Amino acid sequence: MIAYLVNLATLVCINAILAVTLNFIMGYAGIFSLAHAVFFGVGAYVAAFIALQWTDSLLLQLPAAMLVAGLISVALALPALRVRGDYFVAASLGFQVLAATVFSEWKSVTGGIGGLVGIPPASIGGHAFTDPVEFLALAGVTLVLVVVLTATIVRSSFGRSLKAIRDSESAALAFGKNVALIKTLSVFYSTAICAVAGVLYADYLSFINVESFTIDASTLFMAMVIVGGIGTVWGPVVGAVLLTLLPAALTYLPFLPRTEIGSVQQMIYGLAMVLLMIFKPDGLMGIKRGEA
Amino acid sequence: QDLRIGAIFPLSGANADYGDLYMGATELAVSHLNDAKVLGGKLSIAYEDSQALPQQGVIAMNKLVNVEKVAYVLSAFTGVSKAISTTAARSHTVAVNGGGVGPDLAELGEYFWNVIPLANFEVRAMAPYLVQKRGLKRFVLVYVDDPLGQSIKRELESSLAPLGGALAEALSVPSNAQQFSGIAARVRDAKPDVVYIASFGAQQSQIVKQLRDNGVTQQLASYSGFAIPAIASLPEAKGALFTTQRIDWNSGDPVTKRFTREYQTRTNRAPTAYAANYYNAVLLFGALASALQKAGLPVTGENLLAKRREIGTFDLVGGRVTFEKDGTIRSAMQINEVDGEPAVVEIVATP
Amino acid sequence: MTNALISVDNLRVGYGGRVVLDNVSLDIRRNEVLCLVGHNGAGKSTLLNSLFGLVSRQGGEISIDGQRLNHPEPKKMAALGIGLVPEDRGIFPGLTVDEIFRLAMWATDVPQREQSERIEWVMSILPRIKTFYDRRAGTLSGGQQQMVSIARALLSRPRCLLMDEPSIGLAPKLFQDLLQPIRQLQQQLALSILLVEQNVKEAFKVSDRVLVMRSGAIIHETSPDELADNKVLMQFY
Amino acid sequence: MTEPMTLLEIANLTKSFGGVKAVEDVSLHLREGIITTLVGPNGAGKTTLFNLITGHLRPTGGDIRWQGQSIVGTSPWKIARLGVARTFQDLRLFSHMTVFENVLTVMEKSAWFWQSEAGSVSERHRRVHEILDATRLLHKADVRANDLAYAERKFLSMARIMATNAKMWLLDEPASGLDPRSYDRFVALLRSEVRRGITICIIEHNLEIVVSISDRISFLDQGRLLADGEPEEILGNPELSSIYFGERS
Amino acid sequence: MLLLQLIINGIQVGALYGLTAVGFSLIFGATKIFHFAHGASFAISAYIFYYLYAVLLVWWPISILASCFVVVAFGVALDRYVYGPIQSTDGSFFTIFVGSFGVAVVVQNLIGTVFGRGFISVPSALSKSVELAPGLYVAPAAGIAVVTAVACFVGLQLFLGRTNIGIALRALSESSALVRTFGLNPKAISTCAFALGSLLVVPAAVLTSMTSGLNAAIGGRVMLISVAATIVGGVGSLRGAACAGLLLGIAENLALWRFDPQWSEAVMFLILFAFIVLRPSGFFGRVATS
Ligand SMILES: Nc1ncnc2c1ncn2[C@@H]1O[C@H](COP(=O)(O)OP(=O)(O)OP(=O)(O)O)[C@@H](O)[C@H]1O
Ligand SMILES: Nc1ncnc2c1ncn2[C@@H]1O[C@H](COP(=O)(O)OP(=O)(O)OP(=O)(O)O)[C@@H](O)[C@H]1O
Ligand SMILES: [Mg+2]
Ligand SMILES: [Mg+2]
Repeated sequence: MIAYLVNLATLVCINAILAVTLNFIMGYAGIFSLAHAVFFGVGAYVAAFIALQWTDSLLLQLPAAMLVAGLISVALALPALRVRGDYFVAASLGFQVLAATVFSEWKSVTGGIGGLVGIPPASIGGHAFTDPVEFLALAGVTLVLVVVLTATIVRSSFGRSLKAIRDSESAALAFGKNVALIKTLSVFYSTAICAVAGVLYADYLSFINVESFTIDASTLFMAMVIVGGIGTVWGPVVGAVLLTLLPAALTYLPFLPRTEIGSVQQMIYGLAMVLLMIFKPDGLMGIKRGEA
Repeated sequence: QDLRIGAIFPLSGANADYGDLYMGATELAVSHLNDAKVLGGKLSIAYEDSQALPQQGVIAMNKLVNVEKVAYVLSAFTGVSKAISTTAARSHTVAVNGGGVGPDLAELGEYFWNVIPLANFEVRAMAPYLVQKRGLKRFVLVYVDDPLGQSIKRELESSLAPLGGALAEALSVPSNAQQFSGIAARVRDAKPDVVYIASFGAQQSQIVKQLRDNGVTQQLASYSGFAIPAIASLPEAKGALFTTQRIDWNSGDPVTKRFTREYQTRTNRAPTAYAANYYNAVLLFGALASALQKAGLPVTGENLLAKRREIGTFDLVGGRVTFEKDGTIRSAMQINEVDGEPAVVEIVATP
Repeated sequence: MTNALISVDNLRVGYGGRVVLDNVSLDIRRNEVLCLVGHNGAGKSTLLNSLFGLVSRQGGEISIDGQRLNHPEPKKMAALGIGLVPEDRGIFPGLTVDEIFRLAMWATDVPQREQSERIEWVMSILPRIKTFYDRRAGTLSGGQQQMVSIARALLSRPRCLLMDEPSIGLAPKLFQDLLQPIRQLQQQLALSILLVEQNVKEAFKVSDRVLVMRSGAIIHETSPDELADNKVLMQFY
Repeated sequence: MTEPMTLLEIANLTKSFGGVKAVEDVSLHLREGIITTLVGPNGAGKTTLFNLITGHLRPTGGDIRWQGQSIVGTSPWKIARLGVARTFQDLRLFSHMTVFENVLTVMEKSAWFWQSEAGSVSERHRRVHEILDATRLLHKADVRANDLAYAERKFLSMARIMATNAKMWLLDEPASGLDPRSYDRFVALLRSEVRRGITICIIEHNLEIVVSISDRISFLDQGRLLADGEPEEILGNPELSSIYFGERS
Repeated sequence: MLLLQLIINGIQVGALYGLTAVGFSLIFGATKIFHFAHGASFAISAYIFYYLYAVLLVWWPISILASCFVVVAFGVALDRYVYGPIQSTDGSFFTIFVGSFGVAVVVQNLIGTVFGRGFISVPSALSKSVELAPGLYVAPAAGIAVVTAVACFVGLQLFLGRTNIGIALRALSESSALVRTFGLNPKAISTCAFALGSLLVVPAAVLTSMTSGLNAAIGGRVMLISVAATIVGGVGSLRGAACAGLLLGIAENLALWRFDPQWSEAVMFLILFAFIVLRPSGFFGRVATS
């Protein structure tokens, strides 16, 4: 049982990192990306590739993954500089579908749909994280670092500039904010850290394939942010915990008919989302807003 | 004492059809084992939903291993099987595949077993039959772009040439595609004698229907993925040929007879190779576990593996089965024709 | 029977937990221009919006022609001949002026055959609209938008107009030019107008009565002449 | 009296939107240390002129020179850093940020995560306090801009521009909708800023305010600069009155 | 010939994409509700038709009518009981998105439970191609698809043009508070948008159930394509959405001419991405940059 909980907790940590980074661009920069899973995937593939070809050292995998994801993030920053709101959502959607196709077709690197098997566990300075508890500690520490770092940035002048741009881009420009640079940097940061989650994921599961990095995953991450409370520090973490644990918890419901277990679980899951949005539209951690 | 095994099937999502099918068979097997009191206690199965997705599979596998503490897990689908194999190997849990046929499944370690002959055998049985007996030389392959489809493509490429056939064109489709009128146009354009379809689930029905609707009149052929009710009941699929492992449903051996009869009454469906495989997988556990219990050993993954190696050959539905060293089995193949219910048209001996 | 077209009794309105209007009572009489003045945040807009049913009230009564209204809502108020010119430019940026007018007339059930005649009519009151009649309202300057907003409210020939700071963004001349015809119109048609205005100098010229509001309550009622002296007025702010 | 130096010079500036000539051949000097008021009927092109100066719009023709250097084609944020700040007719506050943050963020020019600011944190906070005090928003420091009353928003918009250390302010109808009592406060505020050396160009319709603050008035109509001069001169001009001011009591 | 065949296939598919996209665009344009469950509407409509026509053997016009009725009821009910409450509290774009996503998940699984998760198709002679010219196969369904699409679209344009509802829908898209000030009921307009938009999926759903068949998960893809077409066409432009749907259908099929089939979806979304970066306003729409 402990081992199972450790397993879930590790996945929660990884998902929470994803949600926190997505929240960073969604909640503070107003960039609503449906392509977050792409960078998750990039991180995972880079880590897997390096681990399978060269070394299992995290100290190498992490910077490489962050760099690659950061570079690819230009594809997201480009439309973000041109369009806002719904248009950007659609742009990121297009990017997500494209990237998923590349993930499943570039077989020499990604293994296609079949994925990459037998990724060795990560190591730092020769110490391999084979014990699930140790890995959980690794993921947990990373999560804490990411939350602290993100919260610091948000509270810094950079964070305020981001929020200003979100609220009124033209006013931000008029007060001397280099909007293009700030947006690009924030996308870079978000995607680079997102790739960190990808690295952990690949090293932890030791198997990855494209199905974890599709539009469904992106939608799920977005749901985590919204359900938890967009633009809050703890909201995305809570959202990640809830949406990761809910399916697992649902498997414990004893009264479900055998052949319908899956469907009923999914229905409850969907229904939970609908009800949450109706009764808690600001998210679980959301600040109650005045009725504007 | 009571025993529990695990099963990771797609119970929701696009491939839940298979999950239904497998579950019918495993339930039957459990009730047979329990009725016959083969084991010391009652056997039960903990089902987990993989949605045919690797990640869900891994989560489910972790739960089965760590919470349910099972030593034996039934697995399905090539992608899911590959994903859980690492956990299986690390935790010394036996994972048994009765549905996925991707040849990579042979290479997933000693704790990963297959009670289904893998796709390479299927192609090797089908190709000579079509080329030599039917005189159909020009092949077009429509395959889903995953390990299964790719391996069938490789297999066709290598086995057609020596026979005098040719693979005129191989068209891959993404696993979530639903529109095939364009593919049909390309197929017609290649002027094949036979169209080999390598997909699974709802998609292969869609491919068949749309090929037929869009002017592809040639012979259709496929592998054991066709052995599902959706295909059997699809009018457009009539006349299509597909391979399965050889199972003589009318054979006299009591295991097969009982399975055939009761499966039919219980599920209202004709038995298929898939059903037989998962029935067999449970039966295999019964045999191994009771042998272990007799020897006074605990039912653990290690012991199950050792016992299987020790016994080697088992009497299962469809006849006697022998495991290879790598945990796979070989068996004779049969070629079936879709005609309302599949009918056997040819039997190909064990290679 | 009083001469009141709309009468408001002990109106209470708030947002969330906060009460903004407390026990406000007033009458809008037939055929008068009633000017409402008050400091920023006094609750003038809130009063207008709740009269029109845009903001729901927490207590009190609103009656029109002596009939009590249980659920004032904009659609009903428009049907009863009340029109609102909102504070923040009542236009749809993406629609052309023509479309805005058509929409307004559709909303107030002006019959198809009368429509062009009505448009002619408002254009005779606000002739400058002709110069940008086919443009999208979003590309108009602030003052042009304000004109469109007023014209739109007039289209349904309301019995009572609620105008919320029409002078915002209007050139002084334009505002004067606007008030005079409105005053004439009001007298011709025996309209009632509730005018909220900061530009008191101009507003008082056309008003019959003045109400002064402070912090959600009406504290003074008087004639415009009395308040024309700035010092008297300032003591109420 | 010596003529003050020209800070911003506009030369033959033209801007057209499709067929509409919003600004046509306008030449104007904005002189240092005084308040220049832009007046003119609605749609005269006043806001457009501001947008051209701050780089939010690109002119169709003509030139704009800031302290002698052309700034046409420079991006808005660079122009802002040169020392030109503005308010918007529709305010454009940072509506989901608090009043305090609204002002604070304007002082910070950071683009890079690590970029440090001029002055220490406490110094900046003190300055924000001062500004909020001057605009009487201190008690609302932690309220989100969205939840402010109308006049408070107007003053926040002023507070924001006070936080820049711009030399020139472009104010687009900052006083419209204010009540008479706030006028005085507003005029006093502007005056004290001009004494600090700020140059102001303001668009205003309210005659009372125009009269009390203008050092110079420029009159725009249909995109053209009709008149430019001392307040008495412009206000006394019967022609302009007939198209703009109306009868004055 | 292959090229011609692919173009014809593309037109058939594109006509249906266009119709579905117009429905989504209508709803999204007017209410700003990202109706992720539009795909669910499609699936519901198709399955109801399948069940009545192919299982209960009801006469086809009645089956279609019933399908219309159910899908309109579904759309309107969603608007009233799900989106309505969410909007009345905050109504941010993504709150609705997540709620709608939840609905789509529920519907997909409900359909799976009720009608089975496998593949089904409505047997019909309409989907059987005939050889028009050597090597050129066209099914009657293709003709029907094109004719219905054109008819629906023209009908819609006439309806919106004649009734002022068109103006009201656009007005709603800009400010629902102001719509109230005008004396209109925003809820009624939004109901109207949902009814019309949902109705438009029916032809595509019925034809798809015959030509390519159905499975419970069919809604997701329909949704993606509707979004893509709406954006490529320009938000708020129904004409744009229709043309973009057609374009995407043709592009998807034409891609088969030179590329492997798994790239055809990518080609569609590459078009989407390129459009947004190069021409954010879409075909006919207005610029959306701030
Ligand atoms: N939607 C709202 N939510 C919460 N509070 C509001 C809302 N609208 C107005 N208020 C508050 O109600 C009070 C009265 O506002 P109102 O707009 O009625 O004032 P006003 O007299 O019209 O002022 P102004 O002269 O600035 O237009 C203000 O304190 C304002 O902050
Ligand atoms: N983006 C635009 N597209 C088309 N026309 C525009 C645009 N912006 C402004 N205009 C037009 O240019 C002219 C000048 O507009 P501007 O906003 O500068 O006027 P203004 O002097 O600020 O008026 P007001 O006092 O009413 O605010 C107007 O006729 C307006 O309709
Ligand atoms: Mg007000
Ligand atoms: Mg202006």
